[in-house]
Amino acid sequence: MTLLSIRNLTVRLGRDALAPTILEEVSLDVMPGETLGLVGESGSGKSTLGMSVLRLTPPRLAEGTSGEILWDGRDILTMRGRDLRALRGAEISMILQDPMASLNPVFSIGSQLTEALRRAGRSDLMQAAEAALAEVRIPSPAERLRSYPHQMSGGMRQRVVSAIGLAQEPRLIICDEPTTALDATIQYQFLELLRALQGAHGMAMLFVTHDFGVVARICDRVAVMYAGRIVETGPVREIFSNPRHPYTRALLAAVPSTSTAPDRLPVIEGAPPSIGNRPGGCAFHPRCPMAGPDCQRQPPMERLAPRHEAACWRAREEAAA
Amino acid sequence: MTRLIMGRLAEALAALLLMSLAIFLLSRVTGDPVALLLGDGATAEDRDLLIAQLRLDRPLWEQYISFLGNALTGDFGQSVAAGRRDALELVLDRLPASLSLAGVALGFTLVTGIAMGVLAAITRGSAVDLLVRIVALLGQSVPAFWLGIVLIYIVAVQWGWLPTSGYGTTAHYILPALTMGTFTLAAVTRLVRASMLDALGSEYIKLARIKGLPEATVILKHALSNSLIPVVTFMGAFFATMITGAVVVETVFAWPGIGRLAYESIVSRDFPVIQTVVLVITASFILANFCVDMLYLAIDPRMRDRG
Amino acid sequence: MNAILSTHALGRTFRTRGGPLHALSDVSIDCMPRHSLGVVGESGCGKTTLNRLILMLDTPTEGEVRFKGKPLRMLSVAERRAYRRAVQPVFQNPYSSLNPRLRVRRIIREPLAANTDLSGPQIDARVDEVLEAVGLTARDANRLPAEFSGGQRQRIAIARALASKPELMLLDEPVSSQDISIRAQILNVLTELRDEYGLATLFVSHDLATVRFMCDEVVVIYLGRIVEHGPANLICTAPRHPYTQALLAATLPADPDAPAMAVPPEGEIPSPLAPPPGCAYHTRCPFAREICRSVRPRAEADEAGGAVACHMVNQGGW
Amino acid sequence: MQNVTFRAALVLLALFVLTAVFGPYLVEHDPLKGSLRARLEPPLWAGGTSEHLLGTDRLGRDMLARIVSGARISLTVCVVVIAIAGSIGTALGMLSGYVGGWLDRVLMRLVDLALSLPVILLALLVGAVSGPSFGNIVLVISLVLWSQYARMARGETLRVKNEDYVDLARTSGLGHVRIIARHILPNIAPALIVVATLQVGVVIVLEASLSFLGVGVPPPNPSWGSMVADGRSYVVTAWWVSLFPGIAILLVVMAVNIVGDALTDRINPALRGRTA
Amino acid sequence: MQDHGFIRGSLAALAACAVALPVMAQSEDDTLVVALPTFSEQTMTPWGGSGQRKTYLDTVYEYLVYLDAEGNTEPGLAESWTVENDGTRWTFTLREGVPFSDESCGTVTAEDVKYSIERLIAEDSRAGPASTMRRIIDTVETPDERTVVVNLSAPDFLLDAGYFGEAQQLGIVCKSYSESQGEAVDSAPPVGTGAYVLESLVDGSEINMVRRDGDHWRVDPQWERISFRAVPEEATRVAMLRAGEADIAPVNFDSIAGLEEAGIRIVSAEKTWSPVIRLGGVVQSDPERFNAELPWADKRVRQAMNYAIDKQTIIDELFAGQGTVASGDTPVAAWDSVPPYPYDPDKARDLLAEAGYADGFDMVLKTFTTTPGAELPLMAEAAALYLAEVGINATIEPTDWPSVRSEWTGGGKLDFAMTHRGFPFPNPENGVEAGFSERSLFASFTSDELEAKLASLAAETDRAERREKLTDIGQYIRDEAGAIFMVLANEPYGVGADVSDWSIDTSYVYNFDRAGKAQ
Repeated sequence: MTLLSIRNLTVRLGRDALAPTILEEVSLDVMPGETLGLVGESGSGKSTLGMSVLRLTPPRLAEGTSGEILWDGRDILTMRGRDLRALRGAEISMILQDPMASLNPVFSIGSQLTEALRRAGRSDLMQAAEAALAEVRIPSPAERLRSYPHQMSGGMRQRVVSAIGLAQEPRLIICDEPTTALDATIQYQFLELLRALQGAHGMAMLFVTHDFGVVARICDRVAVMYAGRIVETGPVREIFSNPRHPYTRALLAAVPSTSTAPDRLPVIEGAPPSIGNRPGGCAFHPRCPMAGPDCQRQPPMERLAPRHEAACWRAREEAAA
Repeated sequence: MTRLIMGRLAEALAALLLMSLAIFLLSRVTGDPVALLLGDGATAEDRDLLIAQLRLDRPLWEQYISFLGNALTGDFGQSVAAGRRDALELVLDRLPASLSLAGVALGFTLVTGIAMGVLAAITRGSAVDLLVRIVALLGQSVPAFWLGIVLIYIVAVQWGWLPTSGYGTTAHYILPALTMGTFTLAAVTRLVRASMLDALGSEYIKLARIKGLPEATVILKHALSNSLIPVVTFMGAFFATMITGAVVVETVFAWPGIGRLAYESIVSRDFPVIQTVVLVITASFILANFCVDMLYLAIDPRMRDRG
Repeated sequence: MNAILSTHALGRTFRTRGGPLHALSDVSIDCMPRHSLGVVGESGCGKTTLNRLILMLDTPTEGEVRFKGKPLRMLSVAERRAYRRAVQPVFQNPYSSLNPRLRVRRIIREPLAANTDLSGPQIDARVDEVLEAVGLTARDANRLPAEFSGGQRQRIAIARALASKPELMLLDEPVSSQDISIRAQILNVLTELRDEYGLATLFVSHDLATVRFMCDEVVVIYLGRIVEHGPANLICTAPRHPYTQALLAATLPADPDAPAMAVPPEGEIPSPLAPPPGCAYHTRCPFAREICRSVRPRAEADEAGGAVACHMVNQGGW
Repeated sequence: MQNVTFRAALVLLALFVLTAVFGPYLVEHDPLKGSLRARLEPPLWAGGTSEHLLGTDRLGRDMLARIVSGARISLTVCVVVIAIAGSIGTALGMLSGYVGGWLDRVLMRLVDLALSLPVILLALLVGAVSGPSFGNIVLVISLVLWSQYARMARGETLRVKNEDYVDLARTSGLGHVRIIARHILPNIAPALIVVATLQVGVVIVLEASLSFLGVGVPPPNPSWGSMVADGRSYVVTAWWVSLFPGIAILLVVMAVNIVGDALTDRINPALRGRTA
Repeated sequence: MQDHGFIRGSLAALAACAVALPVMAQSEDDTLVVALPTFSEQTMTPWGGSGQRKTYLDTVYEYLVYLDAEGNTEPGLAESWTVENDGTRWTFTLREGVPFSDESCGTVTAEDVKYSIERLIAEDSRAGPASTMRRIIDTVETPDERTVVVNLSAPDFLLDAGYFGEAQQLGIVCKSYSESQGEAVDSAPPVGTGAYVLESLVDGSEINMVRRDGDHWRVDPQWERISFRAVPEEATRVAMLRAGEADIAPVNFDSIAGLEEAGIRIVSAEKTWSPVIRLGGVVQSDPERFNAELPWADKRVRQAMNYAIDKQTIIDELFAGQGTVASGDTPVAAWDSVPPYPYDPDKARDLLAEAGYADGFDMVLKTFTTTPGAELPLMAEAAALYLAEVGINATIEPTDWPSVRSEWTGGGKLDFAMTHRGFPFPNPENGVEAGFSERSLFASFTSDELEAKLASLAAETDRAERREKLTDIGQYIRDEAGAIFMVLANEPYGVGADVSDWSIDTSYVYNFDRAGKAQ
C-alpha cells in the first residue's frame, strides 16, 4: 500500500484560475521505507511540491492549490489546524536546505531538540536529547546540548536538524536539498548518515535535489520534473541507464564527470521557462531536439517499462518500436 | 567581554567631559546672569559687586577648571537663582520624577508598540495591518504639547477621569506618560512589525511549524524572541526621545522633573544648574545605552562570543 | 617560455580576535600561456584568499606573486596597467558581479577606459565584439543587468573580462551557482573563447568534475596548503593523496552503480584558526600514523610532473 | 489595499509641495497682515464669514493664507535640514563604512552621542545665545538628525562594499573616490531617500515643539509648528487656530511615512523599520 | 559644611514628599488650591529672591504697614509711626505680643525688625528693591523692645506705603531662628507671624501651607490649607480651573471669555502693570548712551509712533478690555491727569514727513514673555501691524528677558526698541527713577531738563509740592514721548465657585490668607 499519494496536485500563484501555475497536475506515490528522488532545475517546482505536502507554502500559493495529497486515506489539503499540527513532526517531518538558518539563533540546541522530543511524549528529555545527538554522530553530545547554533559548523547543524526531524519517529521525511549548502566531503558523510538512519528507523524519504550524483547515491526511485510537471519516473538504475524522456537524457549528458573529459559538453539550448511564460503542450518542446508538431499537445504519462513512466510522444514511439 | 565594558566606560567618560565643556561654554556665552539678578533700579556699582561675588570676573578657562575640580567632589556649585541651593541637590530632588515618568512612558511605548507591531505583522497586508500602522503614525505626527493639552481638556476636564496635571499618585502618571510615549510608539511599532516579518519568513520558523508546534508558540516564542533584538538596540535612542519630550511634557503637565528644571534654568541663565542638569541627563543617557548594551549581550548569544 | 603568472611560497595570515588565521601557506603555482590550471578545495581552504592576492585586492604576508617573473609590488605604473589588462577575473555570483545601476555598455567599458588608451568609438566597437563573442547581441549593451537571467549575466561578466584581450582569465567558481543546462552552456563558451583567443585560465572550484572538463592540470588545496598537484586525468582517475581520493569519491558521479568510497573521511573540516600539527589532514585521514601527526610532509615531485605531500605516498605506501 | 493608500499618500505629498511652492500666489490675504477687529473669527461653517474660510488667528490674520505660507516655511525647514543632515550624515557614514577600522568606531560613537543629544535643550541654549532664528533651528535639528543618515549610509556602504562589482572595479585599478562615486553612492542612495522621506515628519513635529518653547521659527512668519504652538491656549475657545495646522502636519507626516514605507519595501525589504 | 547641607536638604525634601503624598490625595474642599505660573526661586526668606514669591510667602511673613483698598496705609506689625527731619527719620512703634509660628522665637521685637531690614538690604540679598533701599537707608536703631528708628540718607516721604509696606519685600523674620539656620535658611521652613505655616513642599511642584492654631491678630483664615502649585503652562491652569482642581489661578486675557462661559468668575487686579515699548538709545543726557542717528532721536518721530498705534483696539482685543490707554510707563496715581496720545495715523504720517521720514524707516522690536507679560509678544506684533500702516517696518525679534537686559544695561548706544512690562513700584518716585534717571542702568529716555526736574523732586520736602512736581514730570515725559506708552493693564485671575470673596487691589498684594470659603 502507498504511504503518501499525491493526485493531480496543481499550485497557482493565487486563487484566480488564470493565474500562472507552479505545479501542473502532479501525481506521485511514495511507498513506506522508500527513498523517492525529486530532481529538476530551478523553476521546475520541485521545492514547492515538497513544501505543499506539509502545507508550508506561502499564503498566496496555498490559496491556489488544488488536487489531493492522501496520507492514510486522509487528504492533507483539507485538514484543519489541529489535525495538520498532529501530522507535522509526528507523521511527516522535513530537513530544510540552509543549515545556517534552520535553527533559531537565540535558543540552545538542547532546548530546540527537547521541544520536538516533548511533543513525542518523551519524559526523560535530557537523556533522549543526548541520545538523539549521539545517533547523528555529534561528538560530546552532552556539552553540545548547551551550545548555540552559531557555535557549530554547517555539517553539524544539518545533523542537529535531522535529529530534530527524527525526534517524533515520523514515517516520512521530506529533504529539501539538504546538502546543497555543504562541501562535497561533508555532503558525502551526511548522505551516509541519512542512509544509516533510514536503515535504523525505516522511514520513507522524499529527496528534493538538482544533483544527479546525490540521486544516484541515495534514491531508490526518481521523478524528473520540468516546468511544473513530472516528465519521467522510474527506478534509479532504469532512469540512469535507459532514460526515456529527451530532457532526462539531455540532463544526464550535460553533467561533467571526473572519468571522461569531452571537448564539448552536449548542451540543451535556451533556458528553463520562468513561471510566467510556459509554452503550451509539452513545455520542453522549444528546446527538444526531437520535437514534432504533435508536441503542441500535452503528452500523457505512459507506462513504458515496469514502474517506469514518461510523458513524451517520441518516447512512446520508441517503446512501441 | 570585560574589554568591551571597559571600552564603553572610557567612551562614556569622554562623552561626559566633551558635553560638560560644550555646555559650560554655551551657557557662559548667553549673556551673564548678573544682569538678571540685578534689582530693577540697580546701578553700575551693584553690578560689579555681584560679579565679584559670583567669581565671574576670572578668565573662562579658570572658571571651567574650578568647576571641573569641584564637580569631581560632588560639588556642582550653587544655584545662582534658587537661593544658593546646592545645584546637584536641586537636580537630584527632581530626578526621580523624571526617571519614573520616562520609565512609565517607555514601558507603555514598548508594551503597546510590541503588541501593535506583532499584530500588524501577523495580519500583514490586511485592514488591521494598515489600521495599526496609521494609529502608530498618528502618534508620530502630533506634537506632544498639543496632544497633552487636548488630552487634559478631554480626559481631565470634560470626563474628569484623571487629574489635569501635577505629581503624586499613580493617576497623575497616566496622561503625561501617554503623551510622552506616543511619539516613539510609531518607531517601535514599525521596528517590531519589520523584524517580525523577517522572523516569520525565516527558515527556523518553518522548522518550528514542521515540529508541529502550536501557532502561538511559533509566533510568541520563536519569532518574537528574535524580533525583540533590534528593539533593544534602539532602546537607547527611544530613551533619548523620551527625555527630549520631557521638557515639553513636564511643562504642560506641571511635572516637577529635570526636563522642566533644565528649561527654567536656561531661561533664567542659572549656569551651575544648567551644567548640572545637562550633565545628569547626558549621564543618564550614557548609563541607559550602557544598560542596553548589557541587555543586548544577555539576550543575543551571538553577541556574547564576539564581546 | 616563462609563466604569465606565478606564485612563490605564497602565504597569508590574518590577525583575528581568536588568534592568527593561516588562510594560505607555501602555495607555489605557475600559469603557463594557453594552459589551463585548476585549483580545487573545499570552503575554508584559501581559494578566495589566493584570488584576492593575485588580483592585488590583498597583500601576502609570506612569499609573492610574480607577473612574467616580476614581483607585483615592484611593478611600475605602466607595468601595473599591463598586468590589469593581462589578468581578468570572473566571479561566482552573477547577481553581484554587475552594478545594478549601470548599463551593460558602461560595465564592459570600465576596464578598457581605465587600462587602455583606446578612443571612445574603439571601445564601443570592442564592447559589441565581446558581447557577440559570448552569445549576446550589441543591442543588449543598452539594457540594465536587471533585465537579464543568471546565465546571461554571467556571460556579460565574461564579456567584461574578455574586453581587454587578457592573456589569463581567472575564473573563480564561474558556474557553481548555475543550473545544469546553463552550466554546460557557459563551460562551452569558456572553452571556445579559450581556444579562439589563446587564453590561459586559472580555474578555481570545489567540483572536481567541472575542473576535469576545463583544466589540463590540477592543484588540490586543503586548509591553505597544496596536498597534491598533477595532470587533470591522473588526479581524477588515480589520485594518490588520501584527501584527493576522498574529494574524488565525494564528487558523486551520476551512476548508481559507482563503487562507494573504500574509507570515507571522518569528522569536521578543522578551523583554520587551529590547523592540526604535522599533516593538516591527519585528523580525518584513515591512514594517519604518528609521523603524520608530528611532521609536515613535503611535496615531492614525481616523474609525471605532479607532486604529493603525504608521508604514506612518499614512503611508497604502508 | 496597499497601493490605494500609497497613491493617496503620493497625491497628498504632491499637494503639500505644490501648496508650498505656488500657494502664496493663489491666496488673496496677506498671511502677515491682519485686522485686530476680525480676531479669532471661526471658520465659515462654524459661524464665520466667507471672507476667511478657515477663520482667523489671534491677530486677525487669515488662517488659510497662513497655512499656505506655513507650508512653504515648514517645507523649507525640512528641505534645508535634510540637505545639511543628509549630506553630513551620508558623507561620514560612507567614510566610516568604506574605511572601517578605528575611524568607523569613532564615528559610530559620535553617532550614539548625537542620538542621545537632548535636541530641545540644545535648541533652547542656542536660541538663548543668539535669539531664535531660522538658521538656529535648522542647525540644531540637523545636529541630531544627521546621525540617522550616518547609521544608514554606513550599513549600506558595508553591504555594497562586499559586492563583487566593487572588487571588479578595484581590480581594474579605479581609485577609491571613483569607486565611491560610481559604485557605492548610486547603490546606497535609495535607502537614504527613504530615511529623508521618513524624517520630514520628525522635523515638522520637532519644529512645533521648539515653537512651543519659544525658540521655533521667529514670528511673524508662520510655520505650521509655531501656528499650533500659538493656538494652544485657545484649544477650547478657538479650536481652529491650532487644529487646522495640526491636521496639516498630520496629513503630511502620514503621507510621508506611507510613501517612505512603500519605498522601503520596493528598494530593499531588509531595510524595513530600520529607519526607526 | 557642604555635605551637611546636602544630606539635610535631601532628607527634608524626601520627608516633604512623603508628607505631601497623603495631603495631595485628600485635596478636597478644605484646601484652597492656587495654581501659579512659577515658584520663581522657591526660597523661603524675604531676601532670597524676587517679589513673585510673595504669592506663598505672604501667608507666613507679615509687614510693618498694610494698605487698604484705596492704597492708604493701615497699621500692621507697626502700631504707629512718625516721620521727621524732612522725611529722613522714621520711627516705628511695634504692636505688642505678636507670636512667631516657632515658640522658641517668642513675639516680634525691635531686634527682629532691625535684623529683617539689615538682611533685606545686605549685599548678598536677592530682593528686588534691595539695591535702591541700600542706597537710601543709612542706619537702623532699636532704642527699646518696641521702637525701631530708621535714618535715611535721602528724604522718602512714602517709606511706610512704599518699601516698608505690604506691597514690597520687607517681611519680618525671627532673628534667632534665622541665625540658627545659617546658610541653609533659604531652604529651611519659613518662620513668620502670618496666619499660616509651611506644612510640606514638593520641589518645583507644590508648596502647602497649613493654618496655625488659635486666632490670628490680623486675619481670620477661612481655609485649613492653602496649596500652591507650579503650573507653567497657561492652558493647563485654565483646565485646572474648569475641572475644579484649582480655585485661583492667573490666566491670559484670551482665556477670560471661555472661563466666564464655564462659570468661572474673573477677579482682576486693577492697573497693576503697564506694557510699554521702550525706545533704546534716547539717554540724551549721557553722551555714551545717546544714539543721535536713530530716527526716534527726533521727538516728532517718537510722537508719530504714539499716534500711529490704535491702543484702544489693542486693549479691547488683546487685553479683553481689561485696561486703559496709558500716558506713562508706570501706573502712578499722580499721572492720571496726563492725557494719552489719541489714535491719529494721518497726524503720525505728517509728523514723520516733517521729521524727514516720509517713506518711513526700518527698526528692530525685541520681544519676550515675563510674569506678568505673557501678552508682550502678541502686543509687539499688533503694534508692528499699525506701525507698518505709516511706513515704519518693525522687524519682530523674539528673545528672552536675560539677554535683552544684559544688552540694555550694558551701557552702550542701543539701536533697538523692546516691549517691557513697566516698573510696578507702589512708590511712584522709584518707578520714575528706574526708567528715566541717568543714574539707573535701566534708563531708556533722559534729558538734561528731565534730570533737573527729578533733582528738584527729590529735594522737595512738602508732600503736596512733590505730587505737583511728579505730575509735571509725567506731563513732560508724555510730551517728549519718552517711550511708546501703550496700556495700563489689569492682572486677571480665574476664581472657582468654592471661593466666596477674594480681591486683589495693588500689584504684589495677593491676600490669599484673606480668601473667603463659599458654604
